[in-house]
Amino acid sequence: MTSTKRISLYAVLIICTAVMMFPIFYAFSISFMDGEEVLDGQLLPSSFSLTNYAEVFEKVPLLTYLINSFATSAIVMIGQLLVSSLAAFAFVFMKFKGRDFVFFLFISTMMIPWEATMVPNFMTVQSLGWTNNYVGLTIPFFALAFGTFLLRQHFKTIPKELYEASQVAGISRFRFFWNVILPVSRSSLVTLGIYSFLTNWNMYLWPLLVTNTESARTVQIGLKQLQTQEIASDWGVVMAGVVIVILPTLILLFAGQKKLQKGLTQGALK
Amino acid sequence: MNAARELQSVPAEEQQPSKSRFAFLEGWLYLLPSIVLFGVFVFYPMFRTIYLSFFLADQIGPFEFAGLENYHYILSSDSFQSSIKATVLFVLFTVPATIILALFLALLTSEKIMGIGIFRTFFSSTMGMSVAASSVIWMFMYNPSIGVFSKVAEWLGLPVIQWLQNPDYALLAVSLSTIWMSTGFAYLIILGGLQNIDPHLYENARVAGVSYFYQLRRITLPMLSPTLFFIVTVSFINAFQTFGQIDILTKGGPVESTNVIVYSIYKDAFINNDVGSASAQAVILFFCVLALTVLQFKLGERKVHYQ
Amino acid sequence: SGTTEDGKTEIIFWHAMGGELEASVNEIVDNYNKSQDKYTVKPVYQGSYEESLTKLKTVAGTEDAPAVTQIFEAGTKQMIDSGNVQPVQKFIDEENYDTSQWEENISSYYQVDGEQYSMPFNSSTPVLVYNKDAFEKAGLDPENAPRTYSELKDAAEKLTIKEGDQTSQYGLSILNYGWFFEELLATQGGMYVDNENGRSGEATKAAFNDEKGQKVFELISDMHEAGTFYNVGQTWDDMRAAFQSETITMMLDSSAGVKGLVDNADFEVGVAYLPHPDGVDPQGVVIGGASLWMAKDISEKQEQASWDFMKYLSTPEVQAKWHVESGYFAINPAAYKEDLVKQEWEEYPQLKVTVDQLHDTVSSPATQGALISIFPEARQQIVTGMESLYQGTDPKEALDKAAAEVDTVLEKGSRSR
Amino acid sequence: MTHVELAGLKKSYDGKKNVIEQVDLKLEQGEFFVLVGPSGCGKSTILRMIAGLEPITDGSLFVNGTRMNHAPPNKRNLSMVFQNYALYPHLNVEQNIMFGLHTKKISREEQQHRCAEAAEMLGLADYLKRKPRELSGGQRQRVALARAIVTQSPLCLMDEPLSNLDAKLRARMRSEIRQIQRKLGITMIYVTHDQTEAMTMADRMMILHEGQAMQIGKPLEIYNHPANAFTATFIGSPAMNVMDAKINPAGIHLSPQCTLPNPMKSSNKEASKQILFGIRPEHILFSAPEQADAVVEVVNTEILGTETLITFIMDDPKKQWIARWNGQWQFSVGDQIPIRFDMDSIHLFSKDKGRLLWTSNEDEPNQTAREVLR
Amino acid sequence: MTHVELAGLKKSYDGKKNVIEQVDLKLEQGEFFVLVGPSGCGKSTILRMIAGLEPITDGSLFVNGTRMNHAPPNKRNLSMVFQNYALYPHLNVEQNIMFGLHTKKISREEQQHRCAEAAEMLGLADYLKRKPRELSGGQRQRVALARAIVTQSPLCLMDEPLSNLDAKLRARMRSEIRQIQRKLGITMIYVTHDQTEAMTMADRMMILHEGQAMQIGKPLEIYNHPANAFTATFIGSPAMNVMDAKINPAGIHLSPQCTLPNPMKSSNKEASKQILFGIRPEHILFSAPEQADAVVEVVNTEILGTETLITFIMDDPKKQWIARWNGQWQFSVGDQIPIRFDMDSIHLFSKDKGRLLWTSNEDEPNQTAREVLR
Ligand SMILES: Nc1ncnc2c1ncn2[C@@H]1O[C@H](COP(=O)(O)OP(=O)(O)OP(=O)(O)O)[C@@H](O)[C@H]1O
Ligand SMILES: Nc1ncnc2c1ncn2[C@@H]1O[C@H](COP(=O)(O)OP(=O)(O)OP(=O)(O)O)[C@@H](O)[C@H]1O
Ligand SMILES: [Mg+2]
Ligand SMILES: [Mg+2]
Repeated sequence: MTSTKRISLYAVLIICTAVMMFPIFYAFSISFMDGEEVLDGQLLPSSFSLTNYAEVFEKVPLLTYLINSFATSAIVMIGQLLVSSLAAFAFVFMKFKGRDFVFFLFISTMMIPWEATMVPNFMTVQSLGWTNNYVGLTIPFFALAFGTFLLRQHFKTIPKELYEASQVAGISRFRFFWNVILPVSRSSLVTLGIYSFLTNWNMYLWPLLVTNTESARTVQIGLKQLQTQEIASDWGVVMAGVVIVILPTLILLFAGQKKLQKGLTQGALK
Repeated sequence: MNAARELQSVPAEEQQPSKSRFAFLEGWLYLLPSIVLFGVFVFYPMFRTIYLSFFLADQIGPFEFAGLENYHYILSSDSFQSSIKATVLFVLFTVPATIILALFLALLTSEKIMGIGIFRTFFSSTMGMSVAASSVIWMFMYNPSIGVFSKVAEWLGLPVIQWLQNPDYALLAVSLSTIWMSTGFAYLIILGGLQNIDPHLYENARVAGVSYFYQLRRITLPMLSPTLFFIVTVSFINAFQTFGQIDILTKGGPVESTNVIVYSIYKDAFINNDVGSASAQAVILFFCVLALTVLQFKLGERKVHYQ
Repeated sequence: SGTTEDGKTEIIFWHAMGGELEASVNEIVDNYNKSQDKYTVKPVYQGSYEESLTKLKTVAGTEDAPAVTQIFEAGTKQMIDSGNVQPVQKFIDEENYDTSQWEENISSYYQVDGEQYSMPFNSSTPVLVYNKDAFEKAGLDPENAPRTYSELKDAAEKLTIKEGDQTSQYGLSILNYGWFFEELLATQGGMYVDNENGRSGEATKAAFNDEKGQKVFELISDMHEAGTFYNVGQTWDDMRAAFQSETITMMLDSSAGVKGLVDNADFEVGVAYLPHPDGVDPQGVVIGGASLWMAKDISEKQEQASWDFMKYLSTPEVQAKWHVESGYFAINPAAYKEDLVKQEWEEYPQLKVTVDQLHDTVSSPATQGALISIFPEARQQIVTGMESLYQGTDPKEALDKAAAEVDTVLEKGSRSR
Repeated sequence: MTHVELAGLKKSYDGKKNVIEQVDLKLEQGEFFVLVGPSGCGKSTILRMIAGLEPITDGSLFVNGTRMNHAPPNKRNLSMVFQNYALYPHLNVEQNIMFGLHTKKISREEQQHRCAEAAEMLGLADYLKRKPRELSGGQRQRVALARAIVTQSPLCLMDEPLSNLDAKLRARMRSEIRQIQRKLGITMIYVTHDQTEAMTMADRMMILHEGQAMQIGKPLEIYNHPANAFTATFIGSPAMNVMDAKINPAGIHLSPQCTLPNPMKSSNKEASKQILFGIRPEHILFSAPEQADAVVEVVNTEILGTETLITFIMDDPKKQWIARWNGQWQFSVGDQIPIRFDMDSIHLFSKDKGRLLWTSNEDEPNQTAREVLR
Repeated sequence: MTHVELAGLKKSYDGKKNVIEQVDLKLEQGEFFVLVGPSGCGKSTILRMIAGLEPITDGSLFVNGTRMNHAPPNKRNLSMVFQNYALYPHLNVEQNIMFGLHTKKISREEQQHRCAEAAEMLGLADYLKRKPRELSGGQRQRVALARAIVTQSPLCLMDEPLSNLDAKLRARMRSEIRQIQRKLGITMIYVTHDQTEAMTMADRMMILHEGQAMQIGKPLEIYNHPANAFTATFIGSPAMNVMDAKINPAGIHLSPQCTLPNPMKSSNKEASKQILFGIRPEHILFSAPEQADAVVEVVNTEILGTETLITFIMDDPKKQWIARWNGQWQFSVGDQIPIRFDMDSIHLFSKDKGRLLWTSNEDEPNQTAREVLR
């Protein structure tokens, strides 16, 4: 690459970064402001005071919430990866009657508005006695049509010679799945893992429904708890809450950056 | 000879029909966890939804059979028609823009240059933002009195637009924030797809000396087609189901200009306590999206190149 | 819920108070738990009013149902109809509890056919909030806020500052929220629905699209056309931000929000009664906010605990604290005599205005408020109507359309159980 | 004992054109069977059908007498070297080689041992920890080979397993593979384009052409008695010269100047007839001018080191003949040289179907040792 | 005119071990240069560096006198056949062949024409609309070849372009490639494992061993005068026999029973010394018993059709010699046969480095035609 090309590439990258990251930066900035500064519409706080953050932690037991969110997100992530990859494997590498029909049935589940299923699901979970604990927060999400679809798309790009070679070697399907398909699909698994973790992390309505105690609640409820309806919200505090809620995920993304890159590139076949 | 002995033990399908039946069952075995969970948490509620759509009902259950009344009411109401319009517009505003933006960013960062990792992280970071958190931030940015958009407009001497209060702009504003929120994930997916393309394919193109865009059109996009097909399908479905940002930013207003179907479902089910109507809308939405997706699979997947 | 280890009866209390208010609620509950040794109350935040109502409906009658739930005023009819509530009248009768210590204008909202269903908890009313500094600059008397529509229009005219076709300061804003329309209607003595606002029988038709309702819509429409009215959307915080940043100089706001406004504004904030059309005798206001409901089918002990807790809440001391911290009214007017409140009022004289307005209210079906189960939807229709005004829709047409929609929904709702 | 039998095997990919037309074949236990044929004739397809990777369109596949048309590959107990290797990109060489060994129910040490042995034999010992993408083409191919060898399956299919190796290594591999195959009594089906491999390794071989078996037999038999012109030209490198000629009782007329005696005594002594005249390049001899059958014009000489290929024409510049002589010869283009045809080694084929009409050497190859002068 | 020059080229993949150690090479415009060497010696790596696909670790690459180490591949104006083909799986054969042709600024018709011509020549005309996965291995390779041919770039790199083709087709391709290359004056760098290709196509060739050039020169020169034992054994198939021997003024002692006269007259006539004795299989002759240099034991015979390879041992069973005789010979294992060494064709190498010490045939290959008896 020539150096002019390189410089212009960096320039474009920096502009894009500025645009994409602005809202996040803005939230950070506001989280340090006091009420008046916020209402003045300033872009930067005049001083970096942490009082908003202190207040957030005072108001809601955010630490417990963070731990709960983390644990449930991790569990859902693992569950989804397992269940979806098993299903996607069947869809790509096995021929059986009704396969396409079932696949479409799976896809169709993505089209059902979550709002329509929430209440019946809540009743199901309640009758199973799963409320107020991780079971109710996680199990219903283990099956994920989206994840199955994502992995199916990836599995379909795996050269079929690998399957043939394993077949000839007399390896069981499951072993092929476990020892070949999963490793070579690392990039998609990483992507899906991040997706399911974050989706679960960001869930609000369902955890609110199935939990009644603070000990089982998650951060998004905490975020909502910071806002009031009729009287004025304290924007600095709300933004501090927003920052606290997104910070773990951002840190996770940044810290996992190396791993993520590696996962993405190592998936490269051939 | 031991090889010969081994031979004798080769089981043949004709002799062991049970084995072949197992092979058939094996496929279903892999699907079992999904099927059970879907059955309980998706299909059961869906059938319940379909059932309820023929009743006057509230959260607890049906109380009066209504036949097609719910459907009739919905299809003849202005508000549902504006919902359809809002939904379609919303999908058209968000899906292409998100994918093109994500593709653009992914292509930019697929070059192996120094510090590219940090840019990749930046660009994927919006997927770490919850809808609730992002919406709060955007609501703030859109605020006509103190938000950054109006500040910039003032500074540039442009008229201040009431993004969320003006029915002409509200949907656009919600779409803009949605594009921002969904770009991160689409970006990551597309980047993953790009990384998966066999680098040998580019070697020949490099030797042949074709232009960047030719390479993009003839190699990258076709090889990326499974990924693109996925992200387009999923973005479509997601766009049809957008709810969170509308709830926070506009609550379906002004003058129902952002009252997309899912929001209308939510309102009927959770606020207006009219589960029958909500169910009927859900059923209509379901079949519309289903039809579109079937169409997409039929038309789209033919153009997709798998290995 | 049940009994705790140390033999106390435990009850669950669901509420929808986020932010600062949650801290207050928790403190009050804490104080209550310490104040006696028979009962323990556990407060649980359950999201917004709508969310907690939805959740309550799905768990009603099961183990998970709370003993006491905070429900917003618009859910009153739904709660009564649900059949899952225990009217507090039972305990009032049993104990001969003196309800006269309550603010009548508040408790009457939750009375149907003379029966007290729930216990008022957090109540507020709308007031006109204005920027005294701006009044002064515009040559208006900051101590004399407009009372009638024509005064309002006049003042707004003067307060509006235009530079070319850019307006940098507007006269008035009313949040696109059905509650304000209801209030502006009620203060004229107008009815929202038929059958005496649904209190003498099931409401069957919308009544708000009469002349009185039209006056409200016309006011908005006229002022918007004149360029003195600013549309702030439907978010409370947006409206307040516009006020704080002096984009608008007058607005209708909840009495509960007044204190926060005074705190955050770098100008003098004035509070006045709700304006009314010329030539009308103002009837006062309807209360908004929420009340506490007791669940049916809970154990005797839990009922007692709930009732005891409710009584505790209505003591003057607790109410004083609640009023000062939240800005909501004290349901027990005796609270206003507490030192705590007096001090507060000295600091925030604006608060007194809100209380006075409530006291001056004439109790009638109009100011008692409408009793319908489809309130949330009716409010959405009004909001849509208000929004369409900014698009130039004729006020009458907008209102009639909303009324027609409400009629349909009422009809449908009447078929529910 | 018959191990593998193909009965009327047919294959069509598109449901219209048959890529394999009716192949019948019986393989004995422990036989080394080589499959050769032009590129695209269907060799890989046959292997893939035997392995169960490609559905059989028609006909039957028997293994040990059992019909196996529909058995899944892992039930067929065979190993295979794929033409494009099919290595697992995420596993290193060692893991690739051992992948699947566990199914054979052998101890961990034995697995290690076999892997080390195979790696040693194939010169991969230094590369055990590398990923396939860090290997050269030939190294990849050797990994694929090692993977098949270690399983010691009773049936082994190899699809051009040595094509990317150098001659020296290939020579070693040839004998190693043959040894292992003999030692373990493996039945081998081996696809190759290399004449030497085909000739030296095969117990029997089949020549495939457009999905049809042209000839099946022992390599030498086929070399010496090609059933038709196709086989004749296909086996032997450089290929046999096959040219149009006219035959009548008087002789074989190759060109106006060149007539050879007609060796056919019995039948077919009728009138003049078009036939195909075939002679291998090594049977066209440099001759003393007085004994020459023809004097021809050199078009090209290629010196291969030990031997020289001389391309020449007689009359018709389109008909290029090739002669192969030991030693290094240098002619200039246009040189006129006298040549002689070894009449004991000519082949005559029918003009239409290319069927063999006549050849002299019906006997087994010379049993007596004859000195070969340089 | 020098077209391509490699000056001290080095390459290391891991920054530690050099895969290519110092290669120096000058290629003339229009030269056909063949690169041979054992699998994994670095041939593909050199091509990839020239193409600009692999960064050069050290040294310089000049094209037409300009240093091109960092020029992007498309600035180098070359075409390449990849060892693994690198076909586009989503494009059909025709699209694959024409890929990138538009950059050459030639008309659409010319593109079509070249594509049709190449397809015709490579026997792909029937497959133009197929996707690569529907092709056989050899067909895929031909597509890769076609793709390089149509561009007619002045520099062409081919990495084992014919390895998956049958002998007949390969022979045709050889001459076609050579013709095109000559006609267009293309400079060609050609990697192959096939001895015939190397010998017949190359103007010059290089033998690479572990990243080092062992010898560069004309094919025949290398064949006749291998600079060292490695080259000697690498070129020629079957390989030259290279065996330990002791030399002293009295003679060369191959085994207790076999001593040959010492041909070296001049220097090195000192005391007894260990050397390597080399002789090509074709120079070990079957002998009348009375003239025999040794009587040896047959270990194996491989009849290739035209010729026979006889593996024998003298004394030490580990030292297997190979002789190659024309015709088809059949011996049984254990047969004792008399042989003779053609003393004009022996090579002596130093024991330590394998450097050539002595060889007889210093002269050019025989100019006079000699009759070769069958
Ligand atoms: N990407 C890589 N990373 C590390 N080592 C490599 C890589 N590519 C090749 N090598 C090593 O470099 C050496 C030379 O490889 P190269 O591909 O040039 O061999 P080659 O001469 O083409 O062999 P072949 O005839 O088998 O194709 C080999 O030992 C190989 O293992
Ligand atoms: N998947 C496929 N779909 C359609 N045709 C195919 C497919 N695979 C192979 N063919 C065709 O079938 C014929 C036989 O292919 P096969 O791979 O068996 O050839 P082969 O003998 O192995 O050739 P090579 O020596 O070139 O590898 C070829 O003409 C090829 O084009
Ligand atoms: Mg093949
Ligand atoms: Mg190579």
